[in-house]
Amino acid sequence: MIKLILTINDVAKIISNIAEVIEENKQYLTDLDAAIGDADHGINLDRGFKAVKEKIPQFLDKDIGAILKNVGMVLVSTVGGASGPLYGTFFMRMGSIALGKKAIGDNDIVAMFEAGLSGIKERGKAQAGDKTMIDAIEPALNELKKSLEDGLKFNEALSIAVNASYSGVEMTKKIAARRGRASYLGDRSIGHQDPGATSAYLMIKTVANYVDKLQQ
Amino acid sequence: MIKLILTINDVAKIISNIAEVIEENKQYLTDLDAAIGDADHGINLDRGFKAVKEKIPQFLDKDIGAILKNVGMVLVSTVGGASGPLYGTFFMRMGSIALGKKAIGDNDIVAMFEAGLSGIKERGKAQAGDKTMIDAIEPALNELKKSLEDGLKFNEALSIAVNASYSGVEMTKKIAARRGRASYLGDRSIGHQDPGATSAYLMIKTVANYVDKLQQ
Amino acid sequence: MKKLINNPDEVVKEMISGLLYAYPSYLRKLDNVDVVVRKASPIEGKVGLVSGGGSGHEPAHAGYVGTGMLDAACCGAIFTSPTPDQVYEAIKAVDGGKGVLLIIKNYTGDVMNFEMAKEMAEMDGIKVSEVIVNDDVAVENSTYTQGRRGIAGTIFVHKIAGAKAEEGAELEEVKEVAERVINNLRSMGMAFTPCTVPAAGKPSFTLEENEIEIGIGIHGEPGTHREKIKGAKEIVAELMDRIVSDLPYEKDDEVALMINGLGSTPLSELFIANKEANEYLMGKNINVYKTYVGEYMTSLEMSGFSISLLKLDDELKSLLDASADTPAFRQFK
Amino acid sequence: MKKLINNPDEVVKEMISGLLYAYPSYLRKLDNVDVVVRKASPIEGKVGLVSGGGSGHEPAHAGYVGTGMLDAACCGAIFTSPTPDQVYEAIKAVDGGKGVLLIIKNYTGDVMNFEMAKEMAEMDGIKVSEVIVNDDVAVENSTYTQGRRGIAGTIFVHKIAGAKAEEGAELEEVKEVAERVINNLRSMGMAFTPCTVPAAGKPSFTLEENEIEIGIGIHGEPGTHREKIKGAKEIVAELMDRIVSDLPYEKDDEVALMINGLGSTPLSELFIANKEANEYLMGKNINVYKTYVGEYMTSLEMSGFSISLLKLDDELKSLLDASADTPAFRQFK
Ligand SMILES: Nc1ncnc2c1ncn2[C@@H]1O[C@H](COP(=O)(O)OP(=O)(O)O)[C@@H](O)[C@H]1O
Ligand SMILES: Nc1ncnc2c1ncn2[C@@H]1O[C@H](COP(=O)(O)OP(=O)(O)O)[C@@H](O)[C@H]1O
Ligand SMILES: [Mg+2]
Ligand SMILES: [Mg+2]
Ligand SMILES: [Mg+2]
Ligand SMILES: [Mg+2]
Repeated sequence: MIKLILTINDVAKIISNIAEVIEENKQYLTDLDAAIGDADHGINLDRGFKAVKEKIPQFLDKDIGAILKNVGMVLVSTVGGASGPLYGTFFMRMGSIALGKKAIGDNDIVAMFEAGLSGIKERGKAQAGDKTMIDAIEPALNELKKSLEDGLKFNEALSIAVNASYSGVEMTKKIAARRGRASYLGDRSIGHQDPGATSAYLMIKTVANYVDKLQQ
Repeated sequence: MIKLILTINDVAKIISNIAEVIEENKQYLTDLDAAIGDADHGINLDRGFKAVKEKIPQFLDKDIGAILKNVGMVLVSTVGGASGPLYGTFFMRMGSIALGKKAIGDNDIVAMFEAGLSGIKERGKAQAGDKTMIDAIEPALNELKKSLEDGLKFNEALSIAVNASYSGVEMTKKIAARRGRASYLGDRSIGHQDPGATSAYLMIKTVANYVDKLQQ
Repeated sequence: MKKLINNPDEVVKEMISGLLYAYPSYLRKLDNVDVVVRKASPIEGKVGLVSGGGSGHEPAHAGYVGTGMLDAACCGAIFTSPTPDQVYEAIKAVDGGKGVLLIIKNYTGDVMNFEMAKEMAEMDGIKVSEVIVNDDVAVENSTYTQGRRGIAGTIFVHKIAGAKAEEGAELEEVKEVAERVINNLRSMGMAFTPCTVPAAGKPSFTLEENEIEIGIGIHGEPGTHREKIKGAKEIVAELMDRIVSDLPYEKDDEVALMINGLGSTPLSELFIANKEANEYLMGKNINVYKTYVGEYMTSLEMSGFSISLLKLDDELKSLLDASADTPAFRQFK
Repeated sequence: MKKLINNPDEVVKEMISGLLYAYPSYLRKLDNVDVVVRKASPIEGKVGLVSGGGSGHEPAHAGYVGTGMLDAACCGAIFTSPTPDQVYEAIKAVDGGKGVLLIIKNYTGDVMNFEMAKEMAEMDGIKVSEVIVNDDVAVENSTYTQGRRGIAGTIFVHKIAGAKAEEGAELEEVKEVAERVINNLRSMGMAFTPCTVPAAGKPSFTLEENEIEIGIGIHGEPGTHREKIKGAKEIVAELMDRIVSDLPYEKDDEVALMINGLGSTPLSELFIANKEANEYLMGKNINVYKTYVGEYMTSLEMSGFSISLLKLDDELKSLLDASADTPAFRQFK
């Protein structure tokens, strides 16, 4: 079985794909945020990923770790709100795992994913079930690890992870928010889908789509 | 031919009829004012005539002149806006002609009407054709005098005056305002009926209705 | 109609009551009339300044009663001139022996009611003068019409005449400086959305979602014309073109600028308009000496704004800079 | 969407530019970041006060930068917390050697971004403390949640901590008094109509013509529940019941009261609410020491208001009374 290898170019391409997906979903994410937040999640992320896209060419001579760290820093300094420091931390932590690397493989990716998630948890002090982006990330990571242990190909494992992430997003509709702006609504937040979980799902799906093309 | 005689009681009744008519037309007059003014003419007059109605019983031991002067003063001190001083002056001037009288006849009424109108013209410096209450009052007065000279009964003459007043109101739709708030609109005021002319017409008609019942 | 009120007919009374709760050290109310005066009125040896008009323009005018501005504000019903007896009581309450100046906005109703009061007070032997503010260039000024309206520029008259009176000037001097302000003052406004008089219960006009009204007054009266909505820069330029050419304001003139919110335009947007106004004036080499941005004379919850420009000379500058301490206008040298 | 803007993406930049045109003697802007600081920053020997948050709440917070209040305000995108580098630059610009206090409203985003900046500044050796304002009683305070939000009561923190810092107090002392304010501060708001974020282009929620939203935040976030519209007296009583019982405020307490307009509620209506609030407190024998009525922390053009109550002790009273001179808050002893 061919192991997955992502080069600097792959990483750059994935990031710019994410930027496009965020742009396409800007209004959708903002509408979700309007229902239980302050109607800016799509606007925030789009502002951030536009800045990232602009800066990406400057990072291409660096290693993958440095690229991701820079992406995180750009997000932190352009997104603001809750999602800025959280996604920023996510990318910076992923970067710290990949520091010095010009290519990354299955194990690296899992480790990076893991480090990113714990960064989010530390920064935001939220847990799965609090109706946040964690509800889309943690199940995806768990399924990814399990499927790889079961011997699945990375793209197959990732596709299962995407499904888990999607279920996580769906699950956020059923629960009340306990962190972030939506928590002020208490039980009134039930019935609404979390915007941050949705954006996290979209990003994971974008990675999966790219990997899928690479591995098929 | 029986000449018309109005007693203190008649005058009081007419004033309270006018108050009722204004109340009924409060919204209508305000709507007319909304189109070319500031949406308060009906509200203003209704506030004034409500106050008048409340105070009328206190004046009943006085003569007709004193009653009308008091009505004018109440209007001046409760209506505000442009119509307050104008209608207030109208009633006060009518009162000054009827001072000391316990009953008034045809000639008194014409003289009072005349004095009231010149009061309005002095106070507001407007002329017929400026799209104001004058356009409903002056034609009515002219027709009243003419019809009485022609030997008509007072109620008949007054009914002709009411028609002239109505035509005056209709005419205000065709001209641009040159006095009052509507004048700021310039030609944009054309096509709209003047609220003050309308209220003046309503008052004249109320007098005519009362006189008609009395004389028939 | 969604309003934070109890009863449309009690709006003015209850508003004054809330105003007095907020500013007990600045203001008191006269008995039986809706007139708000300086706590210490009458002030011996100072010309008294009386203004007012319909309510619904808050903080105008009661918010400007205080040191260095007005001595009394007469509060009419919403958008309706106060009555002569209100103004008469105000004159009597603030006359400190040096006479009283009436600052009247040029509306038929205001002029008639204030002038009736002036006649009444003069019969009592009080010296009363008046000035009529007519800064709104949206309205044509011709002898056949009512003349231009008075709008937000009036605050400059309050400020500068108020400073002059505070210095102890005579009635004629205060009147002269007020007239100088009026002669050098021009304004114009526009609206995005109408306002609703509480007692009327519905908006005084309607605008389409992409329409704006240019040359709006402060009473929900329609303006001069309607246009498709456009950007802040274009809107400011349209108003400024009219204002600047009217006086005209010229190269190297020094001016005070006011960007006045009509009610529900956010302060952030007024600042954007201020940026455009400053840059417009720079382009004409007209120097902005001082800028005021905020809600100075509103039209209930109307969305929109007006621009006022006052050409300054040395005396006007120093009077404009003088300290003032009122509920709504505070400035310290 | 009808707004007095040029471009939804340039609102914050252009607003700051208009702010600087209006207040050149009070404010300057830091290079490359949307941070407004006192003209004379850093002030030697004075603790620096930094606040900020999303824009759209004008005059908060840049309007409170000046003598006796803030040293810097970080302006985020509309309704979006500023980023750590903005706050970091602000801290560096206002540190006069005595350290810097961050006044943060309790929102996940604000807290995370300000704390990241704090860590960055501390690595530079700057002493930084923070207080988190959480006055909104509409939101339940439990360890399982985010805790209460910070809303308009924050202005009292700016005012009182600002006065303490102006006196030359140490960072710990300024922080202590700020925390005392926060501990004695409760607020709650309601809305009649929503607001529209320029970049979103449509209202963040909708309300029926006869519906009001109770417990609204300042970002167009929905409140705790909806009700049929009712009179000012009933609305004030509903908010007050929640506020007063929360601390609780008790008989013979002395309080400062703020009636804060959220954007398009006319000042006249805020005064009516103020009348009701004063009379409510009288009924409970709670003494109003000082009242503030106006637009202190808005939510774009939202229609509605909030009430804030601060229980005072002798020191808080004297700090509240101290002079302040900022674009949006001026008060002189
Ligand atoms: N403490 C937290 N931990 C993890 N995610 C969070 C936390 N708080 C908020 N979020 C996520 O952030 C999203 C909102 O982001 P955004 O709208 O950009 O920021 P803001 O709430 O400041 O406007 C939420 O939908 C949620 O998924
Ligand atoms: N100078 C004037 N002379 C005569 N009538 C006038 C004059 N100015 C205004 N009016 C009348 O007053 C009416 C408006 O009254 P009203 O709405 O109560 O006062 P305001 O215009 O102050 O709101 C106009 O429709 C017009 O008929
Ligand atoms: Mg959000
Ligand atoms: Mg009218
Ligand atoms: Mg009127
Ligand atoms: Mg936000």
